[in-house]
Amino acid sequence: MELKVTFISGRTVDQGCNLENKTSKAYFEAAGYCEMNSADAGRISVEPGNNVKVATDFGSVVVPLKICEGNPDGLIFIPMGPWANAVVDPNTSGCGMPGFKGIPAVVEPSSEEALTMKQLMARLK
Amino acid sequence: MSEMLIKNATVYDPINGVNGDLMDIAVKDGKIVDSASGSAQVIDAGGRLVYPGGVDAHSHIAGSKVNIGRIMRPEDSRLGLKARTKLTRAYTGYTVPNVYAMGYRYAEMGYTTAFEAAIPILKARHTHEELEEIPIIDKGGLTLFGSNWMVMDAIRENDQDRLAAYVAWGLLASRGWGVKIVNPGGGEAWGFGKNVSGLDDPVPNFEVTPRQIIRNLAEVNEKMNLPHSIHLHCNNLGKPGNYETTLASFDICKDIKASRDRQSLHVTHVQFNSWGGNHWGDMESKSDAIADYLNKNDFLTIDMGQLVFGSATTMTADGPVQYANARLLKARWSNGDVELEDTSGVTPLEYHPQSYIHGIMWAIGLELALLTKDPWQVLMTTDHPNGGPYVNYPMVMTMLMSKKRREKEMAKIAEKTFERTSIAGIDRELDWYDIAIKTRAAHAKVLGIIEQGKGHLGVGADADIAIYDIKPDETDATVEFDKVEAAFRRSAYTIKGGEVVARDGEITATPMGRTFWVRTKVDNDGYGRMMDDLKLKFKNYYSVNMANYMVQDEYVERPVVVDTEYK
Amino acid sequence: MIIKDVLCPFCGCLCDDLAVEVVDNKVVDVKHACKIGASKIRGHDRIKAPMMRDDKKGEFREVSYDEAINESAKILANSKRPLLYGWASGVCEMMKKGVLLTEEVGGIIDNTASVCHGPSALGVHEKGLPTGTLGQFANRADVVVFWGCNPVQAHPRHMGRYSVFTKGFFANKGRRSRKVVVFDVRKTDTANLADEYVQVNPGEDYMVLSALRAIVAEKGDVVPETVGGVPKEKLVEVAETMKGAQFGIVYFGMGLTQSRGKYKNIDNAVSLVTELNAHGKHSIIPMRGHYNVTGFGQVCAWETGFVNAVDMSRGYPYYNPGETCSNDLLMREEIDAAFIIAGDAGAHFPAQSIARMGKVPVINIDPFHSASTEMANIVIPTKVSGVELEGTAYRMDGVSLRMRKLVDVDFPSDEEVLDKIIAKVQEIKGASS
Amino acid sequence: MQTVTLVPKEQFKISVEGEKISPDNFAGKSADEIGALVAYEGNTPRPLSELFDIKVDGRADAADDVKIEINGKVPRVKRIGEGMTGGRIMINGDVDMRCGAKMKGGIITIKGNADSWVGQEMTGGEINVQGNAAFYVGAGYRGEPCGMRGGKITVFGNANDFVGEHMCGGEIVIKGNSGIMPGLSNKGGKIVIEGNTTMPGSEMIKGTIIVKGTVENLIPVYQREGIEAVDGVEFTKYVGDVVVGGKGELFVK
Repeated sequence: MELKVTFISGRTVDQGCNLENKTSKAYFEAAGYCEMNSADAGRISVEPGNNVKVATDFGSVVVPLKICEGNPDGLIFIPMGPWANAVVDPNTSGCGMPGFKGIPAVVEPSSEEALTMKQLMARLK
Repeated sequence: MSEMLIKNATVYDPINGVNGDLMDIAVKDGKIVDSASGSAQVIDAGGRLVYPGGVDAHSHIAGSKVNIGRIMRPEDSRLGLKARTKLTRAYTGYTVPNVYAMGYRYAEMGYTTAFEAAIPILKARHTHEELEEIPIIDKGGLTLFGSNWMVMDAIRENDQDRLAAYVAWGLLASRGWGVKIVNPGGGEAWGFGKNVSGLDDPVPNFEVTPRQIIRNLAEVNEKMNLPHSIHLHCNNLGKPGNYETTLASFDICKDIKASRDRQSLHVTHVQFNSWGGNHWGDMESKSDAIADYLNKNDFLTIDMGQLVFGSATTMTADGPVQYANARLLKARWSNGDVELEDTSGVTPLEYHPQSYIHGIMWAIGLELALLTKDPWQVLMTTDHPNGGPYVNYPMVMTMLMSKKRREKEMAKIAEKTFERTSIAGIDRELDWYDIAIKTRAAHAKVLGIIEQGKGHLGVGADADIAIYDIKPDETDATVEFDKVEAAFRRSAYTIKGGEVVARDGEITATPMGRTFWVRTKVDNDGYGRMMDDLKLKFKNYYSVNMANYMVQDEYVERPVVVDTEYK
Repeated sequence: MIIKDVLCPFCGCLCDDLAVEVVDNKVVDVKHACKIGASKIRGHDRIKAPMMRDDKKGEFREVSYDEAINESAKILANSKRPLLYGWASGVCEMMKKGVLLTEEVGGIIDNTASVCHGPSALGVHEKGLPTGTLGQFANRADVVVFWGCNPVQAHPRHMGRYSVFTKGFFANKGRRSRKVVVFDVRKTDTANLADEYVQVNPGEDYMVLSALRAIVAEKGDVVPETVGGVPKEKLVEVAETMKGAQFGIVYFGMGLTQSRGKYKNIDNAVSLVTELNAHGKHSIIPMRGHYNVTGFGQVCAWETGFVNAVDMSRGYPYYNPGETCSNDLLMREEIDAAFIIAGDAGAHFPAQSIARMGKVPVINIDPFHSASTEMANIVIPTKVSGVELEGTAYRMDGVSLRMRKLVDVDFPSDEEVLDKIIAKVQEIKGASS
Repeated sequence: MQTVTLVPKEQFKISVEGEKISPDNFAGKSADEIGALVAYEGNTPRPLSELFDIKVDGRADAADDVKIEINGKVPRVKRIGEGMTGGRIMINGDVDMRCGAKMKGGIITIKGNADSWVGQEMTGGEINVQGNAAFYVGAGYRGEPCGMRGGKITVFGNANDFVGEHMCGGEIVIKGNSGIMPGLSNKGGKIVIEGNTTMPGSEMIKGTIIVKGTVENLIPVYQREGIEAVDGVEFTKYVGDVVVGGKGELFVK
C-alpha cells in the first residue's frame, strides 16, 4: 500500500528550539516525523505514531507519522533537518539551490525503525 | 618621528593663496611644517604639479544604498577586478566598488578625503561599518533630517530649541558631520507613494512645508555653529522645469547669516536641478539662471553633479524620483524606506551621448562650473555614482580646463543637445589654480574642515599631498588634455598623513583614515521636550528600542570629534 | 541582575527588547522572547574542548586549541579548492575575517543563504528590491501578504512585533487596521490567522504571480479560468485587495525560493510589487532565517562586491550561483576541504551533498555538537555570539544592531580562532612562496 | 593551417579554468609555448603542459586557421574557447561550464555533453553540442541585460532549465527537450525547441520561440493569435508576455 505524494520541508518552532541540541531526543522528536492529512493517512492505513517510509528519486527515510489537516491531499511535510535531507533533491537547478520543496515522493507504512541524527549521518561517512 | 621634504614642487594651494610657486614642502609627524631636518626623506618633485590631497564633499561611498547597489548589480562587480596582493585586498566594481577599491582608487588619483552624502540615522551603524573598512582616506558623513518625524513635529510646533536638540542628538546618534536635507518632506510623502510638488506643498499628515523644513534647519544649523552649512538636495529633482524650485530654494536662505566663514547654504548636484521646459520633449538647460543667481549672491555654494557617459548607478534618499526613473527606463529598482526618517532608491542606468536628455544633463554640469564666475562657489563632483563614478574626475577636470576637450566630447553627443544648452559657446578654460579650488580647497572650505587640516598645505595642515606627473609651466592643458588626464588618473605620489600611500597610481601603503563627526551641546529646556517626544516615538513607532539605536563608539575607531554649542 | 534591551540571537527578526536575568554568570530567566529565542539564550550542552580524529568513523580525541587551529590552517593552506561555509549565526566582525581567510586560502566562501534566500539575491539581480524597514510596515501597512512563509512557526514574534497585530502610527488599530492574505501550498498556522488564504499548487507560484501581474495591469482577459490551482475570480479579488492598499507589504519565504522556478519566483514577485506601486505604496521583503544571515550578505557585498558564493581562487572574486554555491561544488565533488562555521551544513544540505563532504577533511567551528560535527575531522568550540559575545548583526530588513554579551565564558570567539588560523595560513603560505 | 591536439593527462576532479584554450591564444604558438600558458586548477596556477599532452601540426598566424582538437573528456575544464574570434575547437567528449563564453566567431563542436552556460553572452560563431546541455544555454551573466546576442547554438540532445535567458539575438536550437522557462526575459533572437518544454517565454519582450513538442504550463499571460504556419507546419501563435507589453512570438504545436 503506497501513496504518490508531493513532499515539502520547512521550519517549525520545535525544530528551531532544538537547532543547537541536535544530538538530543527532543531534536529527533522535533524534526524526525512526517505530516499528512488524515484522509491520506487513511489511504495507506497508518495511524499517528506509526512509522512511514518516504521515498523519492534521491533516497528514502523512515519516520513516524503525524496528522495535520492543513495539508491538502497528496502533500506531505517533514521539518527541515537530516530526515528531510534524506529525500530532498540535491540538484541545484543552475542557481545553487537544491530542491527542498515540491519533490514527487511515495509514502507507505513501514515496520523499520526510524534512525537518529547520528545514525543518519553515519550512513554518509 | 618621520620627516619628509618635497623639493622643487610647483604648488597650488588656494586656501593659502599659493598659485604655482616653485617651493619645498616639509612634513613632520604627518603634518606640514616650516622646515625639515637633514634626515628627512626627500622627494624631488622636479617642478611637477603639487596639490593638497583631493577632497570630495559629496560622494556615495558607504552604507545601505551603496550596498544594495552592489547586491543588485553583480555585473558591475565583475568590472574593475584586480587580484589581491600582499599589500592590497581584491578590487571589484566600477560604479559600486567594494570598500577596498573605494579607498584605493581615491588614493591613486591623489584624493585623501571623501564624505558620504547621506546617512539615515537608523542605518548609520551600517554606514560606519563600511566607512571603517575603506582604506587610506579620511571620511565623514552627512545625516539625513529632511523628512524626519521629530524634525517635522518640532517645526510644526514652532519649537526651534527642541529641533536643535534633536539635530544634535541625531548627529551624535549617527556620528554625522552635517545636516543633509533630501527632497524635504518628499521622503515622508513617499511613505504612501506620494511626493511633495514644491516648496509650499504641505507634507501629508505633518502639515509642514518643504520651505519651513529648509528654513528651520538652516537657522538651527547656524545657531548650532556647525562646521558645515545645511546640505540641500532640492525638491523636484529630475523633472523638467525644476530650476524654478531650485532658485526659490536658494532664496529661502538668502538672509541667513552664516555662523562661520563659509556659505550658509550648500545645494548639491545642481545639474539635476537646473532643468527648464515642461516635459522631456522640451527640456532645456537653465544653468544660465542658476549661474546668474550664484554670480549675484555669495551666501551659497553648489556642486556640479557632472554626468559622465556610460554606466552609472543612481542612488539617493529621493525615493520618488528613483521610482520614476526606474519606471521610465524599465530598469531594476530598489527602494529603502526608513521608518520615521527618510527613504532611498537605487536604480542602474546608462548615460548615452546620443540621448539629448543625457546630452543636456552633461552640458548643464559643465555650464554651472564655467558660467559661475567665482570658482569657490561650484565644487567639482559627479555625485558619485549618480552622474557616473568618481574615477572619472580626471576627465571632468580636463573638460573644465580645455574647450578642445569639450569639443571632442560634443562630437559624440546628439545635436539637439546644443539647441537646448549654451555649452558650445562657452570659451572659458580653468587653470591649475581653479582646478585646485574645485577639487580640494573649496570642498574643504564648504565642509568646514580647513581647521581640521584638510584641503591645504599651510603649516599645521595634514600632510595630505598629491604630486602629479605634469609640469604646469611646460604643459598647455587646453591642448594636452590627454596627458593631463593621464597624470590626474595616476598620481606620481599620493601622500596621506605624511606617508606615501600611492606611487605612479599603485598603492604602496594602506593606513586607515579617520572619521570626522560633530558633537553639539544644547543646554536648554528644548532638550527635555525633545527627549520626551523621542521616547514616545521609540515606544510607539520605532521597531528598535532607543537603547539599541545610537551608533556605539566601537563603530568609529579613529574619530575626530568637533565640539560646538547651540546658542 | 536583569539585563534589558537584549537582542535575540535566533531569527532574522532580531528582536531587541528581551530582558534576561543573569545570576552568578548564568542565565536564569528570559523575558519577552519567543520559545525559540528563550531556548537559544538559555543554552544547550556545549562541546567542551577542541577535538580531532583522522577517521571520520572513529572517535574524537580532545586536543589543544593550538593543535586544532594549526591543523586546520594546514588543511586549508594546502587545499586547492576549500569551501568555507556557514557564517550566518555569528557577528559581522567574524564574517570580515572569514572573507579575509577565504582570500588567503583561495577558497570559496558561501553562507547559509545558499540553501535559504540565495535565490532571493538572484531575484534582486533581475529586478531590484523595493523594501523598507520593519517599522515602516508596522506603522503603515493595511494589506499584508505572506507568500510561502509561515512566521507562526519560523519567526514567532514577527506578527506581533512588526507585521500584523502591532499598532502603528497610521495602522493604529493593529490587527483591525490590516487585511492579511496568505499564499501557500498548505493551510499553515499563519494561514489560519489570515483574512484570505490562497492555496497554490506546489511549484506553480510563478504562474500565479504572472496572472496577478496581468490582472493588476488590467490585462486580465488573457488569464485562464484557473491558474496554479487558483480560480481566476479569487485572483481578481486578491489583486483588487492589493491594488486597493494604501500600503501593501509582501513577506515571502522559502515557499518561493525553494520551489520550482526558485529565483524566478522572487523576480516575478518583485515585479508584481513594483507594478503595484502605480496604485498605492508597496514593498516586499524576504523573511530571513538566521539572526545575522542578512549581515553576511551585507559584509560579503561590501568586501567583495558579491552577496555570497564567492570564489576567490583567482585572487579576485567570482560569483555565480549554479557554479559557486556549496551544493553545486559538493555535487560536482570539486571540494577538497570544508570549513564549516556558524551554520550547520550537515543538518541542512541534501544527504548526497553531505556524503561528498564525507570524503574530504572537514573542520567544524561551533559551540554545539551539530550534524556537521558528525562529519568533521577537527572540531573547535567557540563562544555563542549574542549571549557570550558582543558584535554586529543585521536584522532581516538590513537594520544593524549591536548584540549584547550576557555572560562570560572561557571559550575563544570565532573571530579569535579565525585570526589565529589566518596567521598560521600566512605563515605556511609565506614559507612556501 | 595549425592543428593543436590536447589530450588530458588525467581526469581532473577540481575544475580547471581553461580560458586560454582558444584559437586566438594558440595561433602561431609552438607546443612549448602553448604548454607554458597557465590554467588555474582551483586556486593553483598550472601550465597547460602539466595538464595536457600537447601536439602542434602546422602553423598559422590567425585564429581563423587554427583547429584545436581535445581528445578525451574534459568535464572539469571550464571556459574553453572563451572570447574566440575564429577557428575551430573540437571537443571529443564532455566539457565543463561556460564553454564558448563571449565567443565572437568560429565553431566549437562538443561531441559529448556541455555543462551550464554554454555560449554565455556569445555574439557570433557557432556551437554544436552533440550530447546534452545543462542549464542556461546561451544565457547571460547574472545581472547583465543581454545573454546571447548573435551566432548559433545547436544542442542535439536535451537542454536543462533557462535556455536563452535574456537572449538579445542569435539562434538556439534544442533538438530534444528543454527544462523550464526557456527564453526568459528575451529581447530578441530565436529559440527552437523540437521536443517538449515548460513555461516558455515569460517576460519575452521581442523574439521568437517555437516549440514543436508539447508545452506544459503555458504561462497565463499570452494572447492567443490563431493558427500560423512556420516552415509549412501549423502552430498556434501566441503574443506576449502581455505583462511587460511584449511583442514576442510563441509558437506552440
